Amino acid sequence: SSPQAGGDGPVAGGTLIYLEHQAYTSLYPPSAGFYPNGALVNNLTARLLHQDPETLELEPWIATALPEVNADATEYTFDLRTDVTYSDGTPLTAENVVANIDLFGLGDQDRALIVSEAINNYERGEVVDEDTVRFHFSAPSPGFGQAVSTINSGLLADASLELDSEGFGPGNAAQVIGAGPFVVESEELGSTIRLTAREDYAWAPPSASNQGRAHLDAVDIVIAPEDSVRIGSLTSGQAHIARQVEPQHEQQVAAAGLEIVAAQTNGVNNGLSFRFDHPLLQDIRVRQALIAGIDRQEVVSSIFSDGYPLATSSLSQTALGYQEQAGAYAFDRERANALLDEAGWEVGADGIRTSEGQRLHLVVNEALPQPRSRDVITLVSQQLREIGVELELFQGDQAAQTAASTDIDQIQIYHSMVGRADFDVIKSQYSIENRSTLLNADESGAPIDGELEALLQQVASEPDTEARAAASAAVQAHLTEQAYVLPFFEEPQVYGLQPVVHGFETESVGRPDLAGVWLEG
Amino acid sequence: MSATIASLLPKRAERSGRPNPRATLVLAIAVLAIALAWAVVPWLFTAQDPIAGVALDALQAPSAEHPFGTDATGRDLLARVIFGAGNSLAGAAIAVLVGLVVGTAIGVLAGSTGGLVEEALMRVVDVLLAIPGLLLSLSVIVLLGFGVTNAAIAVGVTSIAVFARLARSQVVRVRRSDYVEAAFGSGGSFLAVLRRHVLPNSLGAVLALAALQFGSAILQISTLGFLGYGAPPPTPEWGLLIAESRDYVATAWWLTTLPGLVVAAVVLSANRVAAAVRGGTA
Amino acid sequence: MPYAVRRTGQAVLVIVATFVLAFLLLHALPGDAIVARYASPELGLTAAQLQELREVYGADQPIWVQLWQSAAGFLTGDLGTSLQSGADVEALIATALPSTLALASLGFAVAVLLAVGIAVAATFSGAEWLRRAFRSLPPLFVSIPVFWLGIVLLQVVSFRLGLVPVINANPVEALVLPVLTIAVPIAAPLAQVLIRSIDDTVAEPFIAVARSRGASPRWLLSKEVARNSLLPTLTIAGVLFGELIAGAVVTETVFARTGLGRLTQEAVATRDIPVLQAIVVISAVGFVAINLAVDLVAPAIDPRLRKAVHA
Amino acid sequence: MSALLTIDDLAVSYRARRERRTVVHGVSLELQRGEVLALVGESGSGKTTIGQSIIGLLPEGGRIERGGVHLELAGGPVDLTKLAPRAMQQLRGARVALVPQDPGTSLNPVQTIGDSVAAPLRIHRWGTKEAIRRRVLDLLERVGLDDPARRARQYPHELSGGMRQRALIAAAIALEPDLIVADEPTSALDVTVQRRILDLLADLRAELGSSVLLITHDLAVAAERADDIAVLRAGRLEEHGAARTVLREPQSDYTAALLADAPALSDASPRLPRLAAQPLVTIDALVHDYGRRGAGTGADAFRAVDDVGLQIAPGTTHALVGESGSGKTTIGRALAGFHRPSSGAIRIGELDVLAERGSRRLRRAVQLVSQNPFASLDPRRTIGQTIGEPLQNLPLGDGGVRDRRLLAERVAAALQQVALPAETADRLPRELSGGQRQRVAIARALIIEPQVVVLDEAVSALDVTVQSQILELLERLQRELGLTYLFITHDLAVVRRIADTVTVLRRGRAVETGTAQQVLTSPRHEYTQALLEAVPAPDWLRDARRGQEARTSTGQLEVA
Ligand SMILES: Nc1ncnc2c1ncn2[C@@H]1O[C@H](COP(=O)(O)OP(=O)(O)OP(=O)(O)O)[C@@H](O)[C@H]1O
Ligand SMILES: Nc1ncnc2c1ncn2[C@@H]1O[C@H](COP(=O)(O)OP(=O)(O)OP(=O)(O)O)[C@@H](O)[C@H]1O
Ligand SMILES: [Mg+2]
Ligand SMILES: [Mg+2]
Repeated sequence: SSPQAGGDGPVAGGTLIYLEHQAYTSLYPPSAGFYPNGALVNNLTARLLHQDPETLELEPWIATALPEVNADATEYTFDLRTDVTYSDGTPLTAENVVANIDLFGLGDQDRALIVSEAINNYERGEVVDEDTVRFHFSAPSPGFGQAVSTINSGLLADASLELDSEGFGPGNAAQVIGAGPFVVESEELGSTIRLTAREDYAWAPPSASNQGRAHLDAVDIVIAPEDSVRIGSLTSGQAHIARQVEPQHEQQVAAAGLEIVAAQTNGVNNGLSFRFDHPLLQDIRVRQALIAGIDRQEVVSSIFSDGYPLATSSLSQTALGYQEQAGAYAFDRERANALLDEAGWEVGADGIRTSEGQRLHLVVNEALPQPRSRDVITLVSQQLREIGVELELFQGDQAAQTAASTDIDQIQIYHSMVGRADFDVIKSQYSIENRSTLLNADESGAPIDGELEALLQQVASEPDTEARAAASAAVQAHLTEQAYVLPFFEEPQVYGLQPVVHGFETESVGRPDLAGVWLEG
Repeated sequence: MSATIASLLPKRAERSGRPNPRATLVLAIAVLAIALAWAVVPWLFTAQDPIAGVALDALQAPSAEHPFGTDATGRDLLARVIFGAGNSLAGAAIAVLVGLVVGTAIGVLAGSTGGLVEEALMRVVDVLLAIPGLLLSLSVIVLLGFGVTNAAIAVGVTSIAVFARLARSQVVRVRRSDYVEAAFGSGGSFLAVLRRHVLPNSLGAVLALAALQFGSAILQISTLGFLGYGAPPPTPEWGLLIAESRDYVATAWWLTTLPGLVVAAVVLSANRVAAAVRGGTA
Repeated sequence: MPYAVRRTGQAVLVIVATFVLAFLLLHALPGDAIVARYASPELGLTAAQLQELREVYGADQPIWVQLWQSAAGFLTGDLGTSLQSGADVEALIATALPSTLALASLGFAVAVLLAVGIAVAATFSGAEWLRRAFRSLPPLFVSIPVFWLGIVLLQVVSFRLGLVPVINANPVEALVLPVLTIAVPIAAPLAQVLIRSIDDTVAEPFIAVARSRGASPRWLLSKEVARNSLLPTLTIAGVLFGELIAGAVVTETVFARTGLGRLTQEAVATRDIPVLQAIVVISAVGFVAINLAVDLVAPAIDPRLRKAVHA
Repeated sequence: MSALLTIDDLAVSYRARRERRTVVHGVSLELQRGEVLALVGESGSGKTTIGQSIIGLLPEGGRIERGGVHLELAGGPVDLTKLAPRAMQQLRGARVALVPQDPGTSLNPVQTIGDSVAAPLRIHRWGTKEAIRRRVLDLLERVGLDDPARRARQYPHELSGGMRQRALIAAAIALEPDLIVADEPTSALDVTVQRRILDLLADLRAELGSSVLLITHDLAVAAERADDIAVLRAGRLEEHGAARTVLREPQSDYTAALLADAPALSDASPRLPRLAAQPLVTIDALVHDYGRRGAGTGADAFRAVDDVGLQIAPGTTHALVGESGSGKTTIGRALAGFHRPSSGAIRIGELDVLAERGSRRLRRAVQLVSQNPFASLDPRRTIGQTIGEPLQNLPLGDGGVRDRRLLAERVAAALQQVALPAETADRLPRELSGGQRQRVAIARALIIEPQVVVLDEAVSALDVTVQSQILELLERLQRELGLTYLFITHDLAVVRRIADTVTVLRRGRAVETGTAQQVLTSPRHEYTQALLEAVPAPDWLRDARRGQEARTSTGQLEVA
């Protein structure tokens, strides 16, 4: 996805200035889902496997080959490279790998370290010999191969594994020691982190264009939360790369002669989850009406750009397990009105429908990390008003939004997305064990829609790929059939690049890979 | 410096073309009146919908059809400014009222009772001053919940201390005056003197401050909007209009500039009126 | 001496009261840092796990116990750990404070220069229209939102004209625009008070007397007016300290600077109470100290106050 | 030889609201070298304006319409009104100097006395730093300040009014100017201090050969000190001539009336004491300490009134005289029940004032009228509201009035009593003149029909003519209503006119008490004598008074 390298090939040296939207919050790999965390972890750590961002195929990295997996996918055996060292000089050993995956798979409550959402059914790790490790699972865990390729499984030196939640927090970045192409040199709390290339890095994944040390000498990751500042600095040449170029700025960036890279995130699409257990949403006709009453085309074309394709399923087209849901989200205002009429919702004096004294009033969160969530909701609420539904945007800062997000009385419609290039991603989004955006659990913690939960578990535990794809398709069909979700678009990670930047790539969910980047001139 | 023989030197010749100071006051009152009219009967001033936009018309520069241009979702900006007057002025009014009522009550109580009560109250005021205003208002919003009214109250809370201080100093000044002494001397009770003399003569400066605070309240509310604690969209609100459209400073100048000018005009007018109030009561 | 002692006692009392009030206020806020940090559905933790985390952080103890522990911590110089990032609050403050101090003190200095410039021009410049123009500057400055000023300055000065970089700027360059941004809203009220107190001073009989001795405007300004107008200005300068912090929040956000302001905003957004508590106490100490200093310095400027101090 | 200063058809106007108002209408004056010209006239007649025109310091909005101010300098006469600002600046302080009215506000409060005195020297680059320092000490010594080195280091607030005025004079004469404009140089000072300041000015004038334009509202001062007198009325010159001629044979009726109203110039003898009955007011061993709380004696404790006793017969006027700070107000306020003295007893008839403090009975027995008529009226309330207020405060059964119509009637009656037109009731204090305001204050005190009225410097702020009217009013009311007055004043001339009995206070102690006649004509205490001596009066008047004294002392002998 990088421009042609002017013939001369990569140039070594230089300091890249990379603008980030927010400061990182933790470098504990299972927390790397947060983009600013992930951008760092991805460049600081190596993983057992590597996933090709284009094909989503796995390939060896620290492991010498793809793992041996037993038939029901409850045992994974990896053969490890023996030439890898961490940046503090300690060797990457089998014991160390087991210690890593044990921590990520089991978490550590005492140190406030969570379990990685990528690893399911983990039981234990085993050092088979000095360059072989094996992992055992209590139930099939077919996603584990992909899991150890993600940033959530970035391998850390023994010293770093001792850290507690605080130790992974801001201010301590230099203590987080990986075996990736970059090392943290210095950190200015909340404003800048300087990464330097690791001179002896020589274990890049086979498909990487740059097999040796990173071309760049250093990377300055500078926090610039204000959009206009980030874009202004980028277009005025004060920085080389800016993450999160919002659609409204794309034109400005392009007009300044810069390149825009929209990296697909290969996961669950940006969209709405209807929390069907709420009294107002229990009737499927209401949910269907909401879907029919929203003109996604208008949302996408007026607020977003070409980099944001209209969603055709709850999963992105490039996600594993994608199954098109043709015609599921058609805009048809008449049908929407008819459905609501049928469900007994009558239009009141102020244009909002009521039934048995209840107003059809729903609250949706603001997806703070997602692009232009406010504008999307504003437009959608305008559209829904046309069919007599009142949609309110939940007011609150990050903490308030987070606190309300799991409370069905406060938020009935949840706006979100999740990126992960594995079949499991759909489970991450909807399972009651994970993000549970539909809030499909009753008070006792049992699933309300048992069928959905069972299908999700199947995705995560069906040992063979085809069966997983089928299970994923079944989930998507079920979501469509029950009118649980309305996906808007396939959300990319959008970067703006100065023309002098070459070789910029992202990993499978859009985190930057800086090892191959070089600066012209 | 030889040319700057200014106000301190005698004026031998009357300088002509001196604008009448009343003219600016009239202008200021006119601006406030228009803003008030927008707040009360916005539909008389625009036929456009402030909430619903035509998505295809997004980000149009000012034109005959859209004198202030359109915003990112194709809404007419002028309509949003006009309809926003209601929210903004009401917000500012609430903010000022909170500060005025609570602050003045504290200040008058402290100033008129004196002694231990005064000491205690003024220390409370010091504490209020010692907590940074923005932090205080953010906490109040989080505490009360988000929304236009709560943001306004939060801004008002931060001005309580200032009002209290001013009210107290005014009351103390008036209390020392000969006419208050004379009123006591003619048999007036504490409350009667407070009502007849102390309050009317103290509140002039306080009201001037209120007019001044009115302008700054609009700005503070907009700062809260900037930090993400303002009115919920799609509510048109001036501060929010500026705050939300800051991403377009480089590409669509009108989005921040025109509402900004409206706010500046209103704030300036409020200041001018405040000066007149002060002048009239000093 | 008793005056200074009493005044200092009051100051300490205010700080203690601020500490307690802030503590209670912050703990009354809905949503705690544990929720803010760990309850996000993205992390998928169960309610039981959250409860355990609460216990780990001591967030489940009665508020009085927490207040006591926090107060004891403050007294021993231990400000606790940030619930959001897990970093030591002392460390957070230690990195944030110098940058904010530089911004605030420079901003204040520039504001004073600006204010003095405006006030002098508004009272002493030649043409009446010029004086009027300068007189209308403070209300104009007051009506500009700080964040807007910052963004426009950035767009014009840095992005369009390319005069000063904001990203990877050297420490001096990095301060130019933020200082200007924070100075303008502080300069406005300062200038207003200064103009007023110059006006008041100029109306005093002793100015007419000085003029009757043949004093030139420059003499009047430097020898007669300046010191007399200083005190009211100094007094509100103390009050403006709070503005400085609000200005820092906005300025640091716009210019992507580290500092107490940014820290404040992030801590509020994540209900990071230990951090907020520390910020409140630091700014209360700052506020109280500045006002105490103003009170103690005032007699040096105005000899009439000396008696009161020693009395 | 031509005059040093010639004012020729001077007209000055001020900008008021929309139009310009001329306040000096073509005044022509002459001042000879080395002489004193007194400019007299009532408040607002344009005295200050003329003085400001001379030194070129009209306030903003003021403008010279026509005429000239010619000053005879070494190089010939210059018209000060036509001079370039720079040139004028150079003249000010050097050739023309000002001695201002109020020494309290005329010195920069944050500058040392030394710096203030040095200012003209520094401005006009008189000499080296050291030379200036020595010159300042010299000047301070010359104006009679003790320990000049210490005084030079002190700040204005550390000096008394008289000392400050001396410092201001030192600054004015620093460059030995040809002309000194002294605008009411002593009106803010006590008589004894006034005398010393005027003496100083006279000495310096003689020494330096400067001319003095003495602006004053006090005819007696003019009479005593001036060679020539110019009488001003509403911006026009009424009379201009040698002092003796103007005073003895006034050409205009206005001057004659002014002379008649000036108590200081009247040679009428003090009132004869009226028959002493049982006293109505008895003050006994009154002590008042300020700054002392509870038992402990604070460092700032200060005895303002020290064992003062006096008695006032019903229907008479007792004058309390003494210099500033002697405790007059403190006693008056104690009598009116405004504060509790440290010890002593005060009775009004059967009423124990100290026990009744704050009660309605006391309010109905005694009322206070204070010095500043403007400050004692609420600027936001109409005259009617102000006068009616005491009636609203009283309980209904006890003289209180709530009915609006009735209230209006009572207010109208009260206004009539103090000779104000009924429509005054709807006006605000700022719409009245000083004399009218003082009448309002008196009406408010009288409306609840008190027995005793404490008048604290009730006429001190007023012009002689107005003062005379108010005094007349007070006398009439006393006759009609049988009021008893405690009349506080620092002006012995007023005492001469109105008092039956007098107490002279000095530093909180009553140094002398007795009938007005006795105290004023044959004072026993030397302080009283000094006080009397200090009252300005031309020599011929002093002679006339001496005659009186002789007569009364023989009269007393007859009684005894
Ligand atoms: N700055 C001014 N602007 C407008 N009118 C003024 C100003 N100063 C004085 N006047 C008016 O000019 C007239 C003369 O005032 P001036 O001060 O010369 O009187 P005066 O004789 O000195 O009175 P006083 O004895 O009270 O000092 C008065 O009517 C006064 O109201
Ligand atoms: N509230 C007070 N606290 C302390 N000292 C006071 C107070 N009021 C008056 N004094 C002092 O008491 C003394 C007598 O004051 P008082 O006002 O009675 O004098 P006065 O004779 O009325 O003087 P004047 O002629 O200046 O009005 C003065 O030295 C004064 O400084
Ligand atoms: Mg005068
Ligand atoms: Mg007195």
